[in-house]
Amino acid sequence: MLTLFIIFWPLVAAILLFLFRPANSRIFAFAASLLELIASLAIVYLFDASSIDTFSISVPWIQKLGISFSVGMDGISLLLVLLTTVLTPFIIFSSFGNGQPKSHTFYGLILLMQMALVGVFMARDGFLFYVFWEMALIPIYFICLMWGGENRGRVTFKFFVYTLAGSLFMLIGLLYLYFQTGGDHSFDINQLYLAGQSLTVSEQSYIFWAFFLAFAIKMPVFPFHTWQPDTYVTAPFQGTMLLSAIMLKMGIYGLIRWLLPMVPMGVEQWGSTAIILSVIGIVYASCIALVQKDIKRLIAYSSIAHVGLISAGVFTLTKIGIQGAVIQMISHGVVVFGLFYIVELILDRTKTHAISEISGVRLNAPIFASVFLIILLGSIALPFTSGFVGEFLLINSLIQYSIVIGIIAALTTILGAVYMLRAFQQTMLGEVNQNSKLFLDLTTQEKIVLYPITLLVLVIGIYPTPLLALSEPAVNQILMIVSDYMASVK
Amino acid sequence: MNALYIICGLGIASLVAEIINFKKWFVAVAGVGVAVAAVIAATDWNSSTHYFSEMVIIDNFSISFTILICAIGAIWFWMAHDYFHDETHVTDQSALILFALVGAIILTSFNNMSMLFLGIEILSISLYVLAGSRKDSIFSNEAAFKYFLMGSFATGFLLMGIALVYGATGTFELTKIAVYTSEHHAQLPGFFYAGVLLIMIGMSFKVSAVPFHFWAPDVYQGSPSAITAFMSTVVKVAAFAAFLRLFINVFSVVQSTWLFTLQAIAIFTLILSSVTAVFQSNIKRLLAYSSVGHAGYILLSLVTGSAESNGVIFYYLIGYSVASLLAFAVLIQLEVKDKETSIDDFKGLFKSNPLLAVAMTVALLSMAGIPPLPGFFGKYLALSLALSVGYVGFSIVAILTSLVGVYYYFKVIISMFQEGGDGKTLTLSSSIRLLLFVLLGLTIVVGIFPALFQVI
Amino acid sequence: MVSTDLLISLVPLFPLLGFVIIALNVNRLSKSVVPYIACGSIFLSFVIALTLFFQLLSLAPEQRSFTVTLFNWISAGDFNAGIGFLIDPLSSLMLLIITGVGFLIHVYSVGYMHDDPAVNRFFSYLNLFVFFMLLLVMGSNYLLMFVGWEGVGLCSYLLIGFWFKNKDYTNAANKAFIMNRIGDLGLIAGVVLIFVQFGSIDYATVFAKAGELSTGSEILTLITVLLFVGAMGKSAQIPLYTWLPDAMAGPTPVSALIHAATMVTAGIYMIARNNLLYTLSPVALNLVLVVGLVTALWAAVIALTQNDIKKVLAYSTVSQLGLMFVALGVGAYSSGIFHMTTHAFFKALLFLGAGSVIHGLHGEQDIRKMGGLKKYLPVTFLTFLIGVLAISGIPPFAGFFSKDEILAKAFEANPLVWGFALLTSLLTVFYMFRLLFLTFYGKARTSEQTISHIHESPKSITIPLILLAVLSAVGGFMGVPEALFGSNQVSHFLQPVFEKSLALMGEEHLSHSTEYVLMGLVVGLTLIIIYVAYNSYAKKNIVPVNDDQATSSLHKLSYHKFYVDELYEAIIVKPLYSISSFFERIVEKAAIDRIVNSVGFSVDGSSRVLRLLQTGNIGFYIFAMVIGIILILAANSLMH
Amino acid sequence: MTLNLFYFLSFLGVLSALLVVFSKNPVHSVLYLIITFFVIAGHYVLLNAQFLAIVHIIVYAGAIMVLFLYVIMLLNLNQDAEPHHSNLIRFSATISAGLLLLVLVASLKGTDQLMIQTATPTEIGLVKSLGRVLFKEYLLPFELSSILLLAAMVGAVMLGKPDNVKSK
Amino acid sequence: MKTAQGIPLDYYIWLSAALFTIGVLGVLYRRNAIIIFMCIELMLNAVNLLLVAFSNYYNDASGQVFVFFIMAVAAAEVAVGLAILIMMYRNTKTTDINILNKLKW
Repeated sequence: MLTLFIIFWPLVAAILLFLFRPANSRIFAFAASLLELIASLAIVYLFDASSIDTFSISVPWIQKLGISFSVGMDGISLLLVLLTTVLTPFIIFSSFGNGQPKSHTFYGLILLMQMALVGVFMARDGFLFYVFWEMALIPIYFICLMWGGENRGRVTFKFFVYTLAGSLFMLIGLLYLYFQTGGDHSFDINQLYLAGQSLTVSEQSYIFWAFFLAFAIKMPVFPFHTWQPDTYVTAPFQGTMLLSAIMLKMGIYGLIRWLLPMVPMGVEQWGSTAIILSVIGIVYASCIALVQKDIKRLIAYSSIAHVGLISAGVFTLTKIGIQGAVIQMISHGVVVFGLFYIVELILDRTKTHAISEISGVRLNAPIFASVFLIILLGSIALPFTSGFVGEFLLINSLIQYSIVIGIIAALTTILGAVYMLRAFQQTMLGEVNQNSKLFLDLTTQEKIVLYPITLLVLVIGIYPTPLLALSEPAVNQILMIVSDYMASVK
Repeated sequence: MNALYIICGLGIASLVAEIINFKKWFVAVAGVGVAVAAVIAATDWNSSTHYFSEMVIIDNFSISFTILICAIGAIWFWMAHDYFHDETHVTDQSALILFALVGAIILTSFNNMSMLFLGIEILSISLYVLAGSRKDSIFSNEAAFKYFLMGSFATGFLLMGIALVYGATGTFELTKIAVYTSEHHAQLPGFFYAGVLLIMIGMSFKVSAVPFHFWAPDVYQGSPSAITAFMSTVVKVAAFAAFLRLFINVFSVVQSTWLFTLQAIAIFTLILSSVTAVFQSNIKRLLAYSSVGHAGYILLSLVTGSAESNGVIFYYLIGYSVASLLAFAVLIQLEVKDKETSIDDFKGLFKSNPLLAVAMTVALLSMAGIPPLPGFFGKYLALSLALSVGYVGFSIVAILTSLVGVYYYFKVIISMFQEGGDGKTLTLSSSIRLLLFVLLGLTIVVGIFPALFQVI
Repeated sequence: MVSTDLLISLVPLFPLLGFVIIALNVNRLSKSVVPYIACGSIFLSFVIALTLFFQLLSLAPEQRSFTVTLFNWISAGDFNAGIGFLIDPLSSLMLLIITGVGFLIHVYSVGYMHDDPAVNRFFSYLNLFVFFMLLLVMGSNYLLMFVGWEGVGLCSYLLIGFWFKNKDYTNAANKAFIMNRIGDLGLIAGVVLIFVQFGSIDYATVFAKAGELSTGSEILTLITVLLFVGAMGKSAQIPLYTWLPDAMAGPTPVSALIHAATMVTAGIYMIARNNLLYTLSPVALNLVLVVGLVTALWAAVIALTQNDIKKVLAYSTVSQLGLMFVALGVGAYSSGIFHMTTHAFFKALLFLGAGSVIHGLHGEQDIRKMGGLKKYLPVTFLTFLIGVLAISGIPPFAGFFSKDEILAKAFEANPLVWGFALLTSLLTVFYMFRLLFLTFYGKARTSEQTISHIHESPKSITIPLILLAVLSAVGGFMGVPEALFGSNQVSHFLQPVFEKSLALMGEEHLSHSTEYVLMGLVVGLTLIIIYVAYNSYAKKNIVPVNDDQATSSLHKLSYHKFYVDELYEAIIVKPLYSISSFFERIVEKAAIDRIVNSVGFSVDGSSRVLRLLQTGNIGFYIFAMVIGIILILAANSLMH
Repeated sequence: MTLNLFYFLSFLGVLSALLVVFSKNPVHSVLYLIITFFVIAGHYVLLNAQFLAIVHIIVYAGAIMVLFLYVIMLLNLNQDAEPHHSNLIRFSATISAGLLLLVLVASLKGTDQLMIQTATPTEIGLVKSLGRVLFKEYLLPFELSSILLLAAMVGAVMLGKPDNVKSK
Repeated sequence: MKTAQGIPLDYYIWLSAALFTIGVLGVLYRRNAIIIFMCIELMLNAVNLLLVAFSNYYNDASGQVFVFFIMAVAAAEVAVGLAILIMMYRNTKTTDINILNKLKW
């Protein structure tokens, strides 16, 4: 019941919003997302970490084709669902600012997005996963299209087609696997695992690429990333937050849940390529971030770098790497949400996000600057902030994989510090200028958003154990499937 | 069979209505009548019979297609209410539409080449006229003329094909042809194959497959929008029903003859239509290319030659028709008399008329194949079918073209959600509102529960 | 009686609490209350640290170690890192330095920062710093050390850029942070390799397992070298030293606390802590020695010609740190720690003295514009003098014993090392006295107006100065060598920490007579140098030339710090930015994105062409159909 | 004899058909087409389809061609002012028609594989037998063709009639 | 294989193919819509001829019955076609198919 609720409540809420168009739609949306949050907390409360799949439901959907509505929850899913349900109220609330009020459509789309995201993280059926995967694309596309900035038609379209192209490859891969399943064919995740594992190495390689392309574009991994900076810049802030804080996790989640156990030989064959691409992406994106003039774009590139690290860590196929990836997904979600919100506030107050045009904000808005600093430190992985835990585990796994690659990947900590501190120095420090002259410090409403986020950054950094413990059995399970298979092959 | 009677009767009644001056409500009556015909057709479910010395076969295949056609017809009457209001020849046109429906229904259930021929002709002749029904519009004239000229030219080839098949088998009856071909598989004369191919060419023209598609963009653009809607739904469904009946049920024995050709046609259809559509700015023309592209997808599942393709194609056609009707319902509302509607005319639609914009968006998303809308499942099923028989390269081409498809559908969507336009809010009649909601609901239901609609 | 565990946890807790209270109420708390909170929290920590110290002393040497584990921090797979503290002689000594010197500097800051509007923020940072520093030395595993390591880096960043309106200062802050991060990368890589090698990152486990490894194993060398990279960054050794002189942009108490007494010695602490690993890896140890030696000399040469009072002290710090690394490099771990301790006293004293001068002169830092301040700032002068004597190694001041011990150990290892170390310390003597004389002796070179405003600093400044002066004067007695009839208590106290290393290296001692000769030689040379300096700067009143005047090329080289900053700019920063622009403009926009976009354009283009097929001409359409039919039939007749 | 007749009729048919295409005056074309129809009727007779031949003459020559003529007169097209396609198009039209003939003939082989007819020739071409087939087996198509004609009638009237409302 | 009258079936097939092709040729060759209609009629007649020949060969009346339907359809088509033509002529004053290219691209 709770399972169905958590998936479909946002949908119901969205439909209600669309149909009845309440005058204060944002309050309604906010309340709906809070309810969703409560439901997810209830799941956390009831969750039994030791079991692999709880809260699972499986009813046939298109029986003839072996498609079922099959969802379930393990630690990884739960964490990502939690990330979604925690951030969505914040994202909705963050739009309550002084800008022109957004319509019910906006909030409805956010809720729809939430539904699709929760669905992606819970799906235990390949087809259902694909459907949710694509469904997530639609609301965000419209959010970007309708409330985006300059050139949004072209930019969002590129985003849409690019990611769609990737996922179509995944569809082919899924179908191919589907036809490998025994009996009447089925999209059940375990059946797909078996099917994938029964393939030869070269077939597994094809499947690997079909899936990896989809995930790589979504994350995005170098060199499939070019849609991302433009989209982040063009999208409205809530859209950017959804995209960066939650949606790109779909790609990483896909790697962990679908790719690794499905085609272990393919992963073994091509994992190093994926790691190298990811690591190139880390350095490459960090370098580009160094010379960005637009702070939103800077964060966009930093996100590419961070995601590169996560994806590289996943492909090390170690417990540390995957646990690191999971915790870093959560952390990155929280941090990047905070950063984009801060950028939104800067834009709101100064009407610009060119780094060079803002200066000395800290003088008029010390709290603002301090909060910015803490979240920024989370982004550059200072110990005791959330970013550190994940980044350390990931770098740890990569150094174990290869010390050279590990150290190159770890360059992100240096380069990240360079560009982030540069941005902080340029905008927050220095003399007050024309744009920051009247810069207001945080209002109560903004504090309501930023303080919990800041707190989360710190709490996850200092006490990540509960999160790690939550995902550990699930990670073990996935790695066990891989290692059992590899053992049986060799 | 009863559905056929009812609709024939309605057609004639329409002409009578002119005489007894019962024009005002006739369109509504016709719509309801067609809907009733659908229901009556449904009562024959699972009773496989034939009538009139095997001229027609009523089986689940024909019943499901008949229901689909009647349903589309009923919705069409609902949608096209305004089309009749504008015109002077209300009863003539409704009679022609009804006759066209008769033709379409014949095409779903024929068991004799003569029925095929008559069905196609009844359908076509009515449409030639309807395409030109906006008599003072030069576009409408041109559309009618092109449609007619090319249509009758293609009919020539179709007939040649029928004649050759008759010559080779000595019968016009499909079941007998099927039996004959499977019994005398080895000693079929060469011209039998030519006949099959010529029939295929004639049918390809009707479904507007490349290179016999040239009429479609021009005719779709020039015809009154309501008629275009009719053409792109009813005609397509009927033509594919006939295509399936012929090539899956009858000529499947000689698959090797036509399979390669049809594959080539399907590939060219997919590629040419999607690529060409990218540049279109006229919305009807764009939908025309889109309809050609969908024909490509349907052909893709047809060339698998698999028995499952009936069900797949049926589902695909449902999804496609619903989406098309939705798109045209919006388009008709937006049209300004005697003016072409281009993509730019959609600018700012979401601001001024959100319902229309949402309906159009859903329709286009479905056509583009975005889950969980029916267009996605249709394409998915087609691809799945293609992959199940090992058409990997084919599937990749299909997927790439559907990506290109996204390209042009989204041009319209982007336009709707952009600023600009005159911002004029149209007042929609409550009937149209209801229609839009019904179609939206249908789209979503068909999309989410595809199993319900995969009846054959 | 409070349990030791609780006491241990309380040490870092107080500064943390201080930080949290001040930081959360930074605008609400009055400027008069905050210093009390800040100083009080450190003082409490100091008291507890002292208690712990005595508790340790009360135990037998082999039992002098407490471990507390608070909670599990990160655990993933086999990896486990807890939040836990280790108190042993080494960390206990560090605690005392940090909280003790830290407390004095806090008190000093009350006076020094009195007029600054952001004093609350200042104290919050300071408390946070102490917290992280305590974490660094108390952490019972590498990762926690790393936390402290990065944490102090952060505080250093915040405090260097404390006056954030000035762009140069914030640049210096960024530079400090980033250079430290480069070192940190090495450190974290080292930590990971430790985990890989030993399966744990707890000191106890690692050291227990390290004993099983053979000397000079490759992995151990790699680990120790990487760890040393971290130390290079934090302790400002070549090549990562250039941030420290720039870090003088921060308020003077910060320079004293962070960039002289505590944070920069983290590298020393770290290597001392890992003495066993280093002992097992001679290559790394030699690297430490060489880097330390070169840095010591290099920085001393630069310090000779600097004219900014704090810059001189900064280079001196770099140089002294180098000396400490020399000590570590020759395996004299306890000597290194001992020198670190005395250095904390006298370098803090010198910085605070310099601060007092600057405070007195309202911000003037150029020694060319000072002179003759002896009579205006008597307390400052006296304490500064003690500091200079201590650093110069004049017996019986603290520096004498510690430096002598290092020199002796260096001689023991290699006379050449000793020679360079001696040269360094002589240079130190010269530039320190040059500084002293130029500042306090001779004629006043300040403007009349400034002179009329010069005043001795308030009590809160002078009292810490005096206390530190006392420590600098007598601090050396805790390590009087046996040659001088002492018992070298520091060394004995630290014995348990270095036990295994010492056992590995074997102990040789110089004969006492050799030591006497060396001591005599050093003291004699030192006195000569002092005279030379006195002659030039106090008697002849030579004032360093202005920047625009011609000087010898050697002098220029030293004055411009060997152009290292410019070199780094040219070989690292500029190429990095040009590569980045290359990536952005060429690779990103012109290559990758263009390829992506060209797919779209090609579709557009083909559409433009293909639509022309639709000519609108029926004749053409029919013609195309006929061609299609011909092709189909032709294909068919070819097939049959 | 019959074969010669066949040759003659065929030659005449092809010739007049070509003249339909190539004569400049539309009226001439109509007349040549009528000749072609008569020739085809001759063929029908040759093939024992007597009733069909008569109906053919009546429908085609009598009705359809009159309609054509009527329209030509109505539109006043009875002069050879018709613009022609460019030579290139005419050339390619001829070539492609030639090719079409080639492939058609090439693919229309295989009569030797036909089943040998078993039934003795009967008078199937007579009204009686035709009527039996038409009204028994083909009753439904027959009725449906009435729908077709009705539709065509309605359509032709609808389109052909000028819009009074508009013109006034 | 011969018809009842002894004329080879092939001859009829060829004749009909020839007539059919001439019809196609006319459609391609001419620009006058009326002539094109007539050529299409010619194509249909070629088919009729073929059907009758086969009908004769098989001694099966249904081929001839089919010809009736073709005739009916042809008549209907001509009626509709000419109506369209007249309508078009009313607007464009021409029967030249090349004039009709407003709808393109």
